[in-house]
Amino acid sequence: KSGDGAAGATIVHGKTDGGTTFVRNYNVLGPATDKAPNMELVYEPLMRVDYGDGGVVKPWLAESWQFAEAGKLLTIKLRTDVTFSDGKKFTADDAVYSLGLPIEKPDFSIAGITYKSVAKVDASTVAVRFGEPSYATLNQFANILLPMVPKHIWSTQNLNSWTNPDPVGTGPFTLGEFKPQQITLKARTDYWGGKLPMSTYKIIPTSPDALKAQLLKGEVDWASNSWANGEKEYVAKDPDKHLYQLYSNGGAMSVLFNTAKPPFDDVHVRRALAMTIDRTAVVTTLQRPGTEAGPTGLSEQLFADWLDPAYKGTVQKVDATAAKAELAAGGWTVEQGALVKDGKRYQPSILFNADWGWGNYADILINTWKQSLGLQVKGAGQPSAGYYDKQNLGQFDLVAASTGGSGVYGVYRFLSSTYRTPIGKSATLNQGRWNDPATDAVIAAMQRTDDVEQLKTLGRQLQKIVVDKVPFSPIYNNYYFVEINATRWTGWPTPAEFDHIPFVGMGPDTILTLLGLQRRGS
Amino acid sequence: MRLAFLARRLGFYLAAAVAAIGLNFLLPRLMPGDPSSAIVEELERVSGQQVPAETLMSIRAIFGNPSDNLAQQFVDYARQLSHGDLGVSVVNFPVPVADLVLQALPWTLLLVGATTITAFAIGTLLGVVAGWKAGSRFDAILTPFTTFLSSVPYFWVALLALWVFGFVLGWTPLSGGYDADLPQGFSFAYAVSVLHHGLLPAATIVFSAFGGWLLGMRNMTVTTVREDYVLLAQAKGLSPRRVMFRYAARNAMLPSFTGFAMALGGVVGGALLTEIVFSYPGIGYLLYEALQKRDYPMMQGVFLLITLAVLLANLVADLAYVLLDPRIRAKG
Amino acid sequence: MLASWKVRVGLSVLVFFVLLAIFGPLISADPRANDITSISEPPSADHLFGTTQFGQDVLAQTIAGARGSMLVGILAAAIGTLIAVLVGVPAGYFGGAVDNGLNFLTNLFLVMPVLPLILIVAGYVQGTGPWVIALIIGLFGWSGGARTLRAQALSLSSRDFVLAMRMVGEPHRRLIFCEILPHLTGWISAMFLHGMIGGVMAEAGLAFLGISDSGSISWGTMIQSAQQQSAVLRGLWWWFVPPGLCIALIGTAATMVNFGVDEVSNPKLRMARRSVLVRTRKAVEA
Amino acid sequence: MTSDPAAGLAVLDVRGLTVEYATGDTPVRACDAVSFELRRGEILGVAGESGSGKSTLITALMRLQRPPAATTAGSITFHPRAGAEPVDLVTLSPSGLRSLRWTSLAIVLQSAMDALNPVMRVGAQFVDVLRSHDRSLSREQAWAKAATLLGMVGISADRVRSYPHELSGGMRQRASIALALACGPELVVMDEPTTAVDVVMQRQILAQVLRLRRELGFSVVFVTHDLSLLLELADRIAIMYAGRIVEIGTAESLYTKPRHPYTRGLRDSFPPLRSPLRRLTGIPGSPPDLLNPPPGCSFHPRCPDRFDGCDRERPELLTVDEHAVACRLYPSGDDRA
Amino acid sequence: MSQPVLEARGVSKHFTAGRAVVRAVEDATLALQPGRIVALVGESGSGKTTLARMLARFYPPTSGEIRLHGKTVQGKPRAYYSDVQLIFQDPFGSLNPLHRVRYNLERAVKLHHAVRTKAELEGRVVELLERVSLSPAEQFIDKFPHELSGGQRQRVVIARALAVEPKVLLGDEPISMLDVSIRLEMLNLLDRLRTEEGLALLYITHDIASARYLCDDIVVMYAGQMVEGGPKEDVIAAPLHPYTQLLIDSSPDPERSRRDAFLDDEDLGEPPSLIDPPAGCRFHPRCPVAMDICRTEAPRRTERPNGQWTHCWQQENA
Ligand SMILES: Nc1ncnc2c1ncn2[C@@H]1O[C@H](COP(=O)(O)OP(=O)(O)OP(=O)(O)O)[C@@H](O)[C@H]1O
Ligand SMILES: Nc1ncnc2c1ncn2[C@@H]1O[C@H](COP(=O)(O)OP(=O)(O)OP(=O)(O)O)[C@@H](O)[C@H]1O
Ligand SMILES: [Mg+2]
Ligand SMILES: [Mg+2]
Ligand code: NI
Repeated sequence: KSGDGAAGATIVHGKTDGGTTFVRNYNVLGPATDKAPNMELVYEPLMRVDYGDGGVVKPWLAESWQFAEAGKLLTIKLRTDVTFSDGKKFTADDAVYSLGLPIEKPDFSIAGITYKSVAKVDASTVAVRFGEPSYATLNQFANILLPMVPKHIWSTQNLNSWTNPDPVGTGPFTLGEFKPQQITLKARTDYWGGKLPMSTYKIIPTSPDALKAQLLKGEVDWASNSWANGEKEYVAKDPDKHLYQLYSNGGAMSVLFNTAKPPFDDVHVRRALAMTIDRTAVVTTLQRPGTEAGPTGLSEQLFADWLDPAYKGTVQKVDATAAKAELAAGGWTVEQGALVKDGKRYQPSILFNADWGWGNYADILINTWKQSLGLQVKGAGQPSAGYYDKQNLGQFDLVAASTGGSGVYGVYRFLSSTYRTPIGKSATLNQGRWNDPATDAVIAAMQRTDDVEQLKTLGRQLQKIVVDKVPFSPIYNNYYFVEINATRWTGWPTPAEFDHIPFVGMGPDTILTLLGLQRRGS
Repeated sequence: MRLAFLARRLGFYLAAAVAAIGLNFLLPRLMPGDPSSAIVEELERVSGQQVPAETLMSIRAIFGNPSDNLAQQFVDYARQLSHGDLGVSVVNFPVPVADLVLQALPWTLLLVGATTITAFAIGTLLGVVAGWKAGSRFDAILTPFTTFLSSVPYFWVALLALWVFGFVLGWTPLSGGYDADLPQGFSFAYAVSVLHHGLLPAATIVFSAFGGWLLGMRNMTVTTVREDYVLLAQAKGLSPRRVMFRYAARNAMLPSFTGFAMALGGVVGGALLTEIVFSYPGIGYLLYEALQKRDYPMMQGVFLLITLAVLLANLVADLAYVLLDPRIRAKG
Repeated sequence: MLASWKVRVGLSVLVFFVLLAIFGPLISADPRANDITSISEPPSADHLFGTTQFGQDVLAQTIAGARGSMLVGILAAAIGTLIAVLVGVPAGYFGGAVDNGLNFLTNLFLVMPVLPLILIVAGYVQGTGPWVIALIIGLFGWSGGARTLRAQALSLSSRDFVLAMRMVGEPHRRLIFCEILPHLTGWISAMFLHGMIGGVMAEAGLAFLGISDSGSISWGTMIQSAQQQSAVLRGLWWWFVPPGLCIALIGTAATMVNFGVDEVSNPKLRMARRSVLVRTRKAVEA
Repeated sequence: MTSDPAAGLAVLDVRGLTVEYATGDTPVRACDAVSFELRRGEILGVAGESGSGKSTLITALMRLQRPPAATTAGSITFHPRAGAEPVDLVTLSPSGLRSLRWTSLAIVLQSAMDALNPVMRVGAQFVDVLRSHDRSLSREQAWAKAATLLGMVGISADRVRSYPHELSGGMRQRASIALALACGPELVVMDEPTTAVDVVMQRQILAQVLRLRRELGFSVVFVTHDLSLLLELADRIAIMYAGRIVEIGTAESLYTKPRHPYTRGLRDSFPPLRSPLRRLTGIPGSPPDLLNPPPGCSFHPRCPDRFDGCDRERPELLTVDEHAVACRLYPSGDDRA
Repeated sequence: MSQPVLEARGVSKHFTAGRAVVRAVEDATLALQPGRIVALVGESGSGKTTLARMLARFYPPTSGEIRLHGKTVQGKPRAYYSDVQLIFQDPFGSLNPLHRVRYNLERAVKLHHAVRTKAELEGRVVELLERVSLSPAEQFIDKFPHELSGGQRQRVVIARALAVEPKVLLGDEPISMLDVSIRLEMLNLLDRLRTEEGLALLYITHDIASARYLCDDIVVMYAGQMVEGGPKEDVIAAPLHPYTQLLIDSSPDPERSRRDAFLDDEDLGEPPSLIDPPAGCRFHPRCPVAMDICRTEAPRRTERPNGQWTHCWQQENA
C-alpha cells in the first residue's frame, strides 16, 4: 500500500510513541510537550555526537571550533553552504539568534545549557562564552533541542504561543502534507549535505504491536522500537531484509542507592546488594542475552577504548557469600527480612516506573535479594509522574533508573555533588544524593580539559570509584533499537560497522542514515 | 401532564448539568494542594521549561487562581465555558482542548455510535426471539452462551480479535482509523478504508455488548409474553410475528430503552479500552493519552464533554420515551 | 433458592474462587518467583498453566490474582452496596424531602459517565493501592442499585404488612430493618454480585490502562503485563487466557446466580425454563 | 332465548377435557375430565372457588394455554355456524386455529387493564384484529368500524384514539367486550369480566352483553366466582370444584334444587338481600390443594353429608335431562333432594 | 345509645396529584359505638378506604376532626393504635411473608404489654389464636403465611389486631379477597368479637348483602360524600336516596325474578371525577329523578324518626 507510488522514492517511518494523532507544532523550543515528530529533519544543530567513536562531538552545521581561555571561550566557525528551505542563507546572525534564545528567554532554558553569552564574530563565526571550563560540555551544541532557526522568521513571532505550522529550517526536508495521522516530508533539492535518495519521508503513527505486523508486511521501512525476541520473530524470517539492530547508547539501567540516608550511606550495604543482583536473569527475561552491564556502567560496545582493562569483559554474577561477608564487615545482620545494625531495622523498598512494566524485573531483583541475603525488599511501583517525583525528591531507598550520557563524562557527570539537593527538594541529576569529594575532583578535572589521554585517565579513576564505592549499580546496558525492513531501501549501517546510528530521532545521525541509503535494485 | 413531565425532566437535566460542571470544577480543587500550581509544576517537569504566561493564564482560568475565592473562580470558569472554551491542552500547547476533542469526536461517534446501535439491535432482536421461544433449544443454548460472553472483559476480546484477525490472518489493519495514504474526504476509497479499519473494533464492541441487551430483553420478553394483552393478541388470531413484535417486543423493549439511551450517551465517551487496543483515534484514546501525560485541562474538558453528552442523550431518551410509552404522560 | 441449578452452579463457582482467593496463596507457589530456566513455556507438568516471560508460574499468578481481583471486587461491591442501601432505602421509605434530596443525588450519579469519572479520579490520585481503587469504583457505582432499592422500598413501605406492623406500634427503625430490609435481601445480594463483577471488571480495565497498584497481582495486572510483553501477538496464550477466563467465569457465575434468583422470585421466568417446556411436551404426548 | 334457527344445537362439545400443569414431579391436574355441551346462543355460567380451575378451563377451550399447562386428554368439538365440518380444537393445526380465532372464538379476560396493550391506542387494537381477519378492509374503514363497535357498548366515538390508561375501569372492560365482538364470533368466553368493576357498572355491562347476544346471537361461556350473579345471568350453570364439574344444570333448578352438597353450600354462602336473615355458615374448611387432592370425592373433607366410601370412590358426573351431578348421594343421577 | 368510641366529625380529605386536587372524602361524619357494627358501602372510588385510613390515622384529615372517647386526637398515633386497629382487604399483603405467625403476634403483644416470661408470652399468643378460632394453636403458631389459607391468614391478621386489645376494629373489605365459601365464617367471627368483646366495628364493603348480614347500621357513600345512613333494614327496604336504590337494584339477588334487572339496558354513565366533581348533588348526572336544584345546590341532611338520614332534594322537599 504505502511506498512505491509513481513518485517512487518514499521511505515510511512508523512512529510508536506519539499516540494516534500528530500535532502540527513545529515550534522546536515552545513549551508544549507534544510536538510534531521528527523535527530534526527540518531543524539541525551545530554539532553531532559520534556514538561510533566513543561519543566524541563532531561538526554538523558548524564547520569547526576552537576553545580558548582555558575552555571558557568557544569560537565556532559555521558552514557557509547552508541555506534555509526558503532560500535564505544560514548566517552567524541566525546562529547567534538561535543560541541566544535560551539565554534571552529563560522559559526556553533547556536543561543543560551552560554558556552565558553568544556573540557574532563575523558572517560565519560566532563566539560562545562560558562561566567555567567547558571542554566536557560541548555536546550541548549537538542537542537537537538547540537547533538553528531562521532569525528572519522566528524573531517576529510570539514564541510562547506560536505553533510554526510551516517550518523553515536548514534540514533536508520540508513539510509536505500534514494530517493528524500521517505526515509527509518532502526532500529538498538544495540541501547542503547532498542529494537525498528519496523524495518523500512519510511518518505514520502506530502502536508497538501493530508495528511488528507492518514491518513484517513491509508497510513500514524503518522504526525505532524494541522487539523482544526480535531475532527469532523477525530477523529469522528473512535475515537479508529484516534487520533488527541494537546500538548501545552508552548508558545502563541501574539501581540507584539513596546514599543520603541509612542504610545506603554504608558502602558495605551497597556492595552487598550490588553483588546479589541477578543480571543474567534480567537480561534473559528481557530477551536480550549478553547485555548485562559491566560494573562501571560504561558499555564495551561504545567505550572499548576508554574502559579500564581490569573491568573489561566482567559479567557480574550473583555472589551470596561475598555479599554476606560485606554485610558482616559493615556490622549488619539480616533479621526477619530486614537489615539490622545497632538495634535499628531497615526494610528497604525499590522504586520503579510501573509504566515501563518494570515490576516484573523488580521482582527478579527482590527475589534474588531474598534468596541470597534473606533481605525482603518491597516493590514500590509508581506511574511515570509519581516515579519521577519521588526519584527527584529523594523519597526512595533504591530506585531502578537509567543512567547514561554522551562520553564518559556524560555518563558520570550526574554523580557530582553540585547537583545534590537535600531530600525533599527536587534534584534533576544526582537523585542518589552522592556526595564524594574524590568524585567531585575527578569530574571537575574532566571539565577542564579536552586532552583525550588525560580524559581517559580521569575516566578510569571514575570507573574505579564507581566499582569500589558503588554509588549505583548497573544492571543491563541500554540501547537504541532499530527495526528496518530493507525491502525497498538498502545501505543501512550495522552495529558491527557504523559511523552513525540509524536511529530515528538522532538528528544528524538520522540524516546521515537517509543520505546513505539506496533504493534496492537501482 | 405531558408538558409538566417534560419540564420536570428538563429541570433535572439542567440541575444535573450544573452539578456536572460543578463537579468538573471541584474535582481538581478537591485534590490536595492547589491544582493550578500542581499543573504548572507538572508542566515544568515534563518540558523542563518554565511555563509561559499564556499557558499559566489558561490554566488559571480553568483550574483557578489560588488567590481568588471559590465563587470568583467558579464565575471565571463558567465564563470560560460559556465561550466554548475548554482551556488549552497542556501537552499540546497551545492547541485548545476543544479543537482536539472535535478532531476525535467524529471517529468515536462513528465507531461507537454505529456499534452501540448495532449491538442493541442484534441483542434486542435475539433477546425477543429467545424470550418468545423461552425454553426452546435456541434459547437454551443461546442464553447461557451469551451470559458467558457478556462476562468476558471486552478489552480481552479485543486483544484476541486483534491477534487472530489482524495478526494471524491479516484480514484487518492493526491500528488507526483509516488508511493514512488516502486523502481524507468523501471519496469511495476513503470510506472503504474507514470501514476496513473500523471493522474489527466494531466487531469486538458489538460482540461483547450485545449479550447484555439480549439477556435483559429475553427476560423482559418472557415476562411480557405472560401478560394478558399478549395472550389476548394471540387469541385474536394475529400472526405470531405480529404478536411477537407489536405486542410482546414493543412493551418488553421499554425498560431496555432507557439503558439504550444511556449507552448512546456513553457513545461520546468512546469505547475506551477498545479504542486503546486498536489505537483508534477517538475520544476514549484522547482521554487515555491525557491521563497518561497528565494533561489535566484535556482530562477535564473531555470529561465535561462526555458528561454533557450523556445528559443530553438522556434528555432525548426521556423525550422519546414519552412517545414510546403513553402511560408516562399520564403518570408524569 | 438452592433448588435452582443455576444458583447452585453459580454459587459453587463463586465459593470456589473465594476459597481460592483466601487459601490459594497459602498453598500455591510464590507467584513472583522467577525461574529463568523456564521462560514463556507452555503448560507442562512442572508448570500446569505454563510460565510467563519472567519465568513466573502462571498458575501461582492466577491464584494470587484471584486474591487481588476478588479483594477489589468484593470491597467495591461492599462499598457500593452499602451506599446504595443507605441512600436508596431511606429515600423510598421516608419519601418527601428526604426522598427528593437522595433521589436527585441518585439520578445525578446515574447519569454521570462512570468509567471516565473513575479514570479521572484515579488519574488525580495516581499510584494507588487496591483499597483506593475499590473505594473509587464503589463510590461511583452505587446509583443503579440505589434506584432499584428506592423503588422497592417505596412500594414496600406502603404495603399493607408494613402499615399493619406500624399500627401494632413498631418504630421506624424496626420497620426498616425487620419488615422492609429482609425483602430486599434478594435485590441487595444481586446488587452485591453485580457490583462484584463490576469491580473485578473495572479493576481489570484500570489495570489494563496502567492505573493500579503495580505491587499487587490481580487478573487485571496479569493481562496488562502480558499485553506489555506482547504475549497476545507472540501466541503466549497460556499467559493471558487464564486471567481473562477467570474473570469471565466469575462473571458468568454471578450472572447465573442472579438469573437463578430471578427465576425463583419471578414465576414468569421460572415458567420459561427449558425443563418446564420439556415436561409439558411430555405430558401432552403421554 | 333467541329465534336463531340453529338454537338448541351444540356449538361446543367438550368431552373429558383434562388439563395439567407440568410443574414439579407430580403434575397438577387443574381440569379433570371436564365434559359439557354448549348450545348455540346459550350462556353457560361456570362458577367455582378460587383455584378450582375456571381460568384453566377457559384458556384450554381457546387453546391459549401455555407451558406448563398442557391439555393431556379430551376433545373440544366446535361446530361452526354455516354447516361447516366440526373441528376438534385440541388437535386442530395452528393455522386452522388461527382462522377460527376471533371470527368464531373470542375471549374477554378478567382485567381489561391488563388485556389491552398499554402502548397501543384502543382503536388501533380493533383495527389490528379487524384488518388481519378481513384484508379487504381499508384503514379508514377499520377505524370507523372500531368507533361503531365502541358505540355499541356505550363509549363515544372520540375515545377510539385514547390509550387504555386514559379510560376508566368500566370503559376498558366494555371496550374489551366490544373488541371480542369485533369479528362477529359465534362463541365468546369470558373469564370474570366484571370482577374488577363495581356492582352498578357490572349490571350495566352485563345488560349490554345480554342485549348484544340478543342482537348478534353468540354463545357465551361465563366464568365467575359469584354464583349469585350467575343465577340471574346464565341459562345453565356448571359448578366446578377442584378441577371437576360437580354439578351442571339450568340456573333455576340449580338455585331451587341444588343437589351436590357443595352447590348447596355455595348457594347458602350468599346472604340474602331481602328475605329474612338467618345465621349462615358457608362451607367449613378450605378448598383442597390440587397438588395433593383428597382421595375419592375431593369435596368429602368439607362435606356435611359424606358417608362411608366418599373418601375412596370418586363419583362420576351422571346426567339426567338438563341436570347432572357428581355425587355418591345420587348414584343414578336422579333427584333425591 | 351509648357514647361513641370513635367519631369522625365533618372530615374531608383532599389529595393533591400534581396541580389537581382529588376530593376523595368530603365532610364525612361517622360514629362507632361499642358493640355495634356500622357498614360503609359504596362503589369503587367513593372514598371508603380513604375514610378508613383517616380513622386509622394514616392520613391526616384535610379538615374536620377525629375523636376518640370524645377527645380530639392529635400527636403521635402510637397510643391511638392501642385503641384502634385496621384490618386490610388482602390477608396475604398484610402479613409479612417472611415472618411466622408467632413473630407477628409476639411483636404485637410485646409492644403493648409488659410480658415478663417466655411462657407468659406464649400463653398470650395461644390465647389470641384461639380467640380467632385457630385451634389447636400449636398447629398454626409456627407457620408462615403462605402455609395458611386465605381465611386462616385473615384470622391471624385479626388476632394480631386483637393483641393490642383495641376498642375499635376498622375492617376495609376484610372478606372480599376470600373465597365465597369461607366468607361467612369470617363474618361470623367478627360478629362474635363484637358481641363477646364489645368492640366497635366499622365494616367496609361493596357487597350490600353481606353488610345487611353483619351490621346494625349502614352508611352509603357516593363520590366522596355520605348520601344515606340508618338502620340496615330500613335503608335496604326503603332507601331514601336514588343512589342507594340503584346500588340495591344492581346487587345480584337470585330471589328476584330472573333477568328483570337486566332488562332496562340503560346507560347511567360513570361515577364523577373527584377532581372536578359536579356541582350540587354529586349524583345528579346519573340520577333518574334529578331536578334543577340538584344541579346547583348540594342537598342538606334530612333525618327520619327511625334514625335514617339522607342528602337528597327529593326527601328534603318531601
Ligand atoms: N402456572 C401454574 N403452575 C402450576 N399450577 C398452576 C398454574 N396456574 C394455575 N395453577 C393451578 O391450577 C389450579 C387452577 O387455577 P385457575 O387459575 O384455573 O383457577 P381459577 O378457578 O381461575 O381461580 P381464580 O378464581 O382465582 O381465578 C390452581 O389450583 C392453581 O394452583
Ligand atoms: N394517595 C392518593 N392520592 C390521590 N388520590 C387518591 C389517593 N388515595 C385515594 N385517592 C383517590 O381517592 C378516591 C377514593 O379512593 P378510595 O380508595 O378511598 O375509594 P374506595 O371507596 O375505597 O374504593 P374501592 O372500593 O375501590 O376500594 C379515588 O378516586 C382515588 O383515586
Ligand atoms: Mg381465574
Ligand atoms: Mg377501598
Ligand atoms: Ni365480588
